[in-house]
Amino acid sequence: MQKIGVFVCWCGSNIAATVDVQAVSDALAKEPGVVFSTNYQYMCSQAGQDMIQDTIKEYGLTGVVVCSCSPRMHEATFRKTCEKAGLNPYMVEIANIREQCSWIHKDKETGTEKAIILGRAAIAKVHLNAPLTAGQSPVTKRALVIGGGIAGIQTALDIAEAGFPVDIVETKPTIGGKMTQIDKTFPTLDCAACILTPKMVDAAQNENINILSYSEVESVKGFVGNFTVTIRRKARYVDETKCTGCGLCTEKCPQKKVPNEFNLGLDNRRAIYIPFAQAVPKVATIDPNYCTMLKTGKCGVCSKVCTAGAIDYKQQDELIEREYGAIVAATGFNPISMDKFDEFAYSQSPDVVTSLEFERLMNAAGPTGGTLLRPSDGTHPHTLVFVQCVGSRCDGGEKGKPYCSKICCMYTAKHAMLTREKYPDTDVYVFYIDVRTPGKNFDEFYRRAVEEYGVHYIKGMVGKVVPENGKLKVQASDLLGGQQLHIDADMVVLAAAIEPDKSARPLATMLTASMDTNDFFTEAHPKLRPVESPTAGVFLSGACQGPKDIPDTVAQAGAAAAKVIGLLSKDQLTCNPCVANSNELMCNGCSACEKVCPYGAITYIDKDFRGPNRTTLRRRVAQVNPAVCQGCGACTVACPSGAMDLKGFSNAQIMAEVDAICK
Amino acid sequence: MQVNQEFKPTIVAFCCNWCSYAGADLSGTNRLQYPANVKIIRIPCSCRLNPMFILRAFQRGADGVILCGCHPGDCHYTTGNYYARRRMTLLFSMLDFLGIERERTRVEWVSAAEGAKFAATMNEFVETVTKLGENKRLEDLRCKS
Amino acid sequence: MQELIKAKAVELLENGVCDRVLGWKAGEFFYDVTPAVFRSREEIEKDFVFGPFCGANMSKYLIAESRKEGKIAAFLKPCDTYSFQQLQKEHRIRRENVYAVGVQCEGMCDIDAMKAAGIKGILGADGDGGTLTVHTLYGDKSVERKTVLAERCKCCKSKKLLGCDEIIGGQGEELESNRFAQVEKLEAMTPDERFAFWRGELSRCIRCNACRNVCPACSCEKCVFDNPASGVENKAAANSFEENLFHVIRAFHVAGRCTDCGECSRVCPQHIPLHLLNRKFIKDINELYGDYQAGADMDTRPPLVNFQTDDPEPSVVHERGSEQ
Amino acid sequence: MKKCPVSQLDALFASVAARQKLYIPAGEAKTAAFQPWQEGMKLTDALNTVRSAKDLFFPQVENLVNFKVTGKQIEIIENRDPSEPFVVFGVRACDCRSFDILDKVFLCDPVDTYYKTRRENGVIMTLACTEPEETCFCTAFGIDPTDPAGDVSCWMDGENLYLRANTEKGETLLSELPMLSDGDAPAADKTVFDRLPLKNLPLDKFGGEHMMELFKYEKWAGLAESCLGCGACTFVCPTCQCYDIREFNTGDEIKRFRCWDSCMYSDFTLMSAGQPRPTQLERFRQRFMHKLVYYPSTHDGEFGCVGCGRCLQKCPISMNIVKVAKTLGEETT
Amino acid sequence: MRQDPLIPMLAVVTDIRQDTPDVKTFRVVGLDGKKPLIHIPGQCAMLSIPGVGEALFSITSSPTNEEYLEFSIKKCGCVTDWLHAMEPGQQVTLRGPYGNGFPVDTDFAGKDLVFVAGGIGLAPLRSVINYVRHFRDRYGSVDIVYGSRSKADLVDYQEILDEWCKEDGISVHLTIDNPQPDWDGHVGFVPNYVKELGFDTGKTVIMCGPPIMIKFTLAGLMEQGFPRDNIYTTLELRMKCALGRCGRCNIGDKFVCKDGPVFRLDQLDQLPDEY
Repeated sequence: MQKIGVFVCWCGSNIAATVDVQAVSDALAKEPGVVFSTNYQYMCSQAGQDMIQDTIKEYGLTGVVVCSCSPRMHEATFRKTCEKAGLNPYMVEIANIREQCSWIHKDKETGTEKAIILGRAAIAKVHLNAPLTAGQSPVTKRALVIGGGIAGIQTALDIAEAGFPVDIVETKPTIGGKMTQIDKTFPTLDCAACILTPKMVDAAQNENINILSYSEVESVKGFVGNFTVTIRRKARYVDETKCTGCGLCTEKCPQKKVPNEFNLGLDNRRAIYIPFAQAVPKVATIDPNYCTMLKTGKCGVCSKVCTAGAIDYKQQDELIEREYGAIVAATGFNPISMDKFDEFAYSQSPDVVTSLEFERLMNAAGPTGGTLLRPSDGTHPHTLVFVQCVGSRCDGGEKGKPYCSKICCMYTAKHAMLTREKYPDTDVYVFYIDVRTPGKNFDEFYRRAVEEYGVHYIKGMVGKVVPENGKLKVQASDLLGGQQLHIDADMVVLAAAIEPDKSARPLATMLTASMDTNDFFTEAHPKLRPVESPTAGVFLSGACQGPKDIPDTVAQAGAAAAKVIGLLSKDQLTCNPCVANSNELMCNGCSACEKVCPYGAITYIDKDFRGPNRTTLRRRVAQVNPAVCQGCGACTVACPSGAMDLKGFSNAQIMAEVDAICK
Repeated sequence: MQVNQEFKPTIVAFCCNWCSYAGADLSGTNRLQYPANVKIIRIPCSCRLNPMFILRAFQRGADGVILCGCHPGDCHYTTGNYYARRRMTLLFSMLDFLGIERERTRVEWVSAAEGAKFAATMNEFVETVTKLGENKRLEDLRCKS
Repeated sequence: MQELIKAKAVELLENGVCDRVLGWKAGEFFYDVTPAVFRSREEIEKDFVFGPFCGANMSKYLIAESRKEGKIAAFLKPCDTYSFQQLQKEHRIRRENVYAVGVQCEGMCDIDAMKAAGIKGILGADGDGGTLTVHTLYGDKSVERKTVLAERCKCCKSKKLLGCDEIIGGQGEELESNRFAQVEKLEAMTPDERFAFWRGELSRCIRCNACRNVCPACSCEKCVFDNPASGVENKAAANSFEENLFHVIRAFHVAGRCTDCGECSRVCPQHIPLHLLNRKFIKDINELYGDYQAGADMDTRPPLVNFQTDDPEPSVVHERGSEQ
Repeated sequence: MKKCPVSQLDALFASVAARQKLYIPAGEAKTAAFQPWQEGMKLTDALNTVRSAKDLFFPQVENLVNFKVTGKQIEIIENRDPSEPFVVFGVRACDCRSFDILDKVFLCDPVDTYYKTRRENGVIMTLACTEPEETCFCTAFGIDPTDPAGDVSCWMDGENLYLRANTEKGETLLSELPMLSDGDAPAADKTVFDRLPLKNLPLDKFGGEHMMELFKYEKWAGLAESCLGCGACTFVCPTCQCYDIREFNTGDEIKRFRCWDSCMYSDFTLMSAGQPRPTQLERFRQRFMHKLVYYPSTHDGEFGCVGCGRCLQKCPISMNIVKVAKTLGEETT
Repeated sequence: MRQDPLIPMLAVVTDIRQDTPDVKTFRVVGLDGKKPLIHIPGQCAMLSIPGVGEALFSITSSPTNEEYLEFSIKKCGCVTDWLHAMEPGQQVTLRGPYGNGFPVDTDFAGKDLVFVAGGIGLAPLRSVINYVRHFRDRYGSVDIVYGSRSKADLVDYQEILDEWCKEDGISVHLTIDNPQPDWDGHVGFVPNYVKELGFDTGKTVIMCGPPIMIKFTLAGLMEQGFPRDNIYTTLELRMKCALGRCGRCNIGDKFVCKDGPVFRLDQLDQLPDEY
């Protein structure tokens, strides 16, 4: 018989407002095995924790039930509290009477009644709890960063600085990501390349960083501290170790009509190419979709001109397998496709461009050499219309995204400002729903655009853009002026919403990391654990977790790195003790459990058992490796004899909860 | 069908720790209301749900049982909910085969971000079970005195 | 057939292929044969029989017998061989300790079917062909063999002998079978009708455990229903809930592993059509996840420890139901 | 002796049922059972029911007592299943004899009041056999199936049901039935019983004096080897009375109940300290030793079997008391 | 409430004494504070905690104790675990007494008695020993051989030292399996010690202990020439009803709960060895 203490938390008024905490602690005091029951304003406060510890000692408690907020919030806290008082931390159960009771009910009577039942269920469970001791597993002291944009680079640099080896896997031929395509950065207007390329070089030169460009993660196995990752190194048909990046091949390649993705298809590149001058690694890559040699077997120009002999048409994809202790997802974002927004005539006129395309058109290294020219006729535009929130903040429907893409207001202000600065003869209109500028020096920046640079900010949505006689007829409403506007524009720039990179979803599946409905990675806790995924050992960096600007990204990248460093600096990890275990006396050895185990934690041995009349029976029985088992419980249901059970969530415990709830 | 105003069904919701329990928390955080008849039991993964637990719940007086887990493909343990999906499909089909109201059992995938879906699902499920009335076909009268 | 098998049994024993033979022993009447282990020519010549009442699935015995020292020869009918393979798959039978002789089968008879045909006081029967002459306390009667076949044999799924060391009576083929007809009939009923049907059947259950103990798939070292720690243990069904619980959980535990040998229904003293529960699972599995026959092969994953990412959602049950 | 035309059987049943609950053997041959009589219910064609009449006096599950536990306090709450007067019609001679055997177990000191109440409440109307099955061997135990005992004995020919009260309870019952007239049953034709194949079951060597010899008999292993350890034989047996006492926690109360158990079950004698009957051999032997040796040893040679033949029909592997008796009987003669 | 032998009475545990690390002795009285039932030494009673289970225990106290019953119980299963965890004041249910008990007033009368006990096996014998002590003049000499794994495992050690050892005409022979620092008594297994002590073969032997002890002690006694009809032991089997009906404790034509648990060796010889 356990001696159980019950501690009911008011959570200020969060619980106490809809749950009569006194009634709950009184009711639970009458439950079998409960020797102490009380309520307190903030159980998680130091005073509350002290109270729990004192009670454990005074009453010799063998079990503790805390009726409070979600166990996802403070289970760990209370476990630690009890451990300090000498009670096994797994003798603690939390009854969630805040998120799943007080916050969802308005009627105090109902809330109180439910809280008592939830408390009873927790008490019933604690009766069957057994002290558990966590095992240990070693940590592979190497990290994997998936994605080589600014987020990935910064994370890798920080981890490497702390002395741990780190691999960056980047699907493109070069690291750098979206930031390489950006011209200037807000609100300081310094050149993106100037601040990014040194970091890229740092990454390349850091002894602890190993860049696996033009590579993709193929599969992930294992668990925190012990991941095994298979990485596909795509064939680039150029020997990375030999290529000097001289670029001769990219000049001689006869296949000149390949849309240049670095410039978003605004110009062309060759079939063998280096994405841009500062690429890291600065190695040429053959695009197999366009290379005549690879497609027809005839050409071989690049091979002839390459003095280093780096060209290898026979190169194959290579799969490499590596061990990591931690994985950081930094898969970044993309602007959404404009297919569904043809009211802005994106598909009809080349002069309707997205903001990222506009970045390229303004960039000195871009297709126009930094001169703003209309893509259609190469003339200088005089009237520009910027449309905000294209695909952002769309509630419902399939057209856009429900969220705010966060960066558009600022980069549009930047674009408008830069346009007006370079070409004061232009008229610049910005149509917006709201202008959101919550950031250091952000609002000042925006106001400069309006006040100093004379950008016309108009609150209202653009209804339609119609290309007509070389002009773009923009129909819009001015909400403040209460009138319909018609503007004959030369160019229209769409602030396309951003969305997570398409590779994130399959990656999340491999990592068993959860995602939200928009395919952004879910953080373990939105406030308290913003850079960790709920899956232990998987961390989040940059826009894959949610829309971010560069400063936020870099900050989060550093935070993720700090978490990784914290993990890798441990020699041993404490395992989850809530693992499966097999009762050998009942095990049939049928292998059903082994088949459903996602971690390969179950093996079989032949073991001798005492049979009747002093005989020995040899039976095949399952054994669980507690360091590998993650405690999902799939095996417990696959097992027909019930030999397999899960510590901490045993059949008996769950059924006791069921009984208490249904009573 | 006439809805019995008095009848408040007992609903047991088994929620996987990683998605649906968090989703339930989120609906709390967002103060989304659903009836107090719903009581949640936390399990590590939807694949932990043994059919015995469901029958046990009905035996002890539950009128409806719902399992919530991560969306297929999003299981924290990679594949758990796929197994749960097969098991529950077959179990529910069997209960239906025995003539037990199929509407009393349900599986719903609720992610950690779907607080609203959780609340909506519970509201809807409670309504369905309330319409069905008391569980008579899978009851244990010993537990109802 | 009996003589061929007896000769083979003697041969295997005397050639040292095995040290014992699993077969059937004659009883008081012609129909009450008992599975038995024979150790000598004399025993075989005296008591070994094979006939239309050798219905027991011998694979169940091989679980224990194959763990003993020495090698046992077993005569297995087509249905037995499916169980035999399934049990090997689950590591329950040590194949190396078994010499399996496949025996072709014309379908087994059911003494209760004879009695249901109004024949009382049955003492014996003659005739190997289509018509049987039954000797009774009340004189001789004649009966068509096919009318007194066991229900399960009337819709035999396969005459294929799997994984045997040798075969007597020729290899057979998988058959077109309408074995799901009765399940379909039940599915077509309303839930209320189904509920009434199963209440009528299951309320007769006396929890003698014959269905469980005879079932080759129910070979657990310790059944959950015998284990006080399992939470479902019960010895006698106290009410309708426990009747349902036992049969649902038992069917669930053998789902995907049940070869549909029909032993559960054969042995039920109360004639509850328990095999329909198993068949329902088999039918669902076939329809939802693709055809699967437990025991048909040695390497496919059983459907309940397998999945496809695009498996139907559990709501399929609700949707299917609402089409009615 | 009284009689009643077979055509008026329904009226007779209705008349009995109007006074107290009436059970008659009804249903299809495969599933015949003693069922509460209802208008229009017909007697089964089967010779006997699947389960014996024992159920009505010693049900498979019955509540003993309830407990309520609050803190350190326990409250004992009466929870007997109610028992009211009833009549069971159509009990065969073999089943009727089983009550003699059960009575000796349950009514000896200290009396089992649950059983006793039902015995007192129940009126047994037996029915003589005319068409035995080949599995019948009650005659081997000295039972005359054509002249059954019970509170009221009945005979039926094509035209009439003849009734004879044997006890006061029987007298009272018959006196309350208006449709009865006087009449004697014609003499029974016993020739078919002489043709019963199992009538000469060798039972001379059984009983207490050969206990150890029979216990150690080596052929038990062969007899028991294919036993599945199920309880089919036990639960259809009219004389098996082993039971288990169990508890069910409803959450509010603890219900202590008794249910049938079988000595064939592997957990029957299992205890934390060990297992005195470790294999199916010991368990199988126990069942038959008890019926043929132990019980007679303490009950003046009366066997614990009535030859109803149910276990012959129901054993999944056709191993039964006849085969055991013959095998053991042969060897020791 | 209608009575039935299966319906228990209520009793309350008034005192719990920790005897050895795994044995506790429970003092039980009726709800009226009086001794709940009258018994013969060697008889048993069914104790239960509803919801946990019912189990048969031998009554350790002597019938001469007019105030209460005592049960010495070793922790070894579900019910005993619970009993060990409970606190005084706890109500339990009780029914009994069951079994035949020792023939203290017939066969033992006037005899020289040798008690041989091992471990918790002292529990049923303690009742007899204290009964014999109470009616000391009705019996001849009394020898008690008692052994355990260690000094700490000797049940009722204080009572043995304080009362039995100090009583005239009672010889107490204690032994433990392995030497330990604070033990100056005999060291060795019970069977060997019994042999060493070399009792007169005319004495009546009453034994209780683990099967292995019984087996070897018996072999020794046979060797020394003790007649089998002068050796008594008690059996323990699984029981549910304790009325000779449920069928579990059936050995041959005997039911341990009704016809036992005390058997003379020559009686046991007549029974199958299923115990």
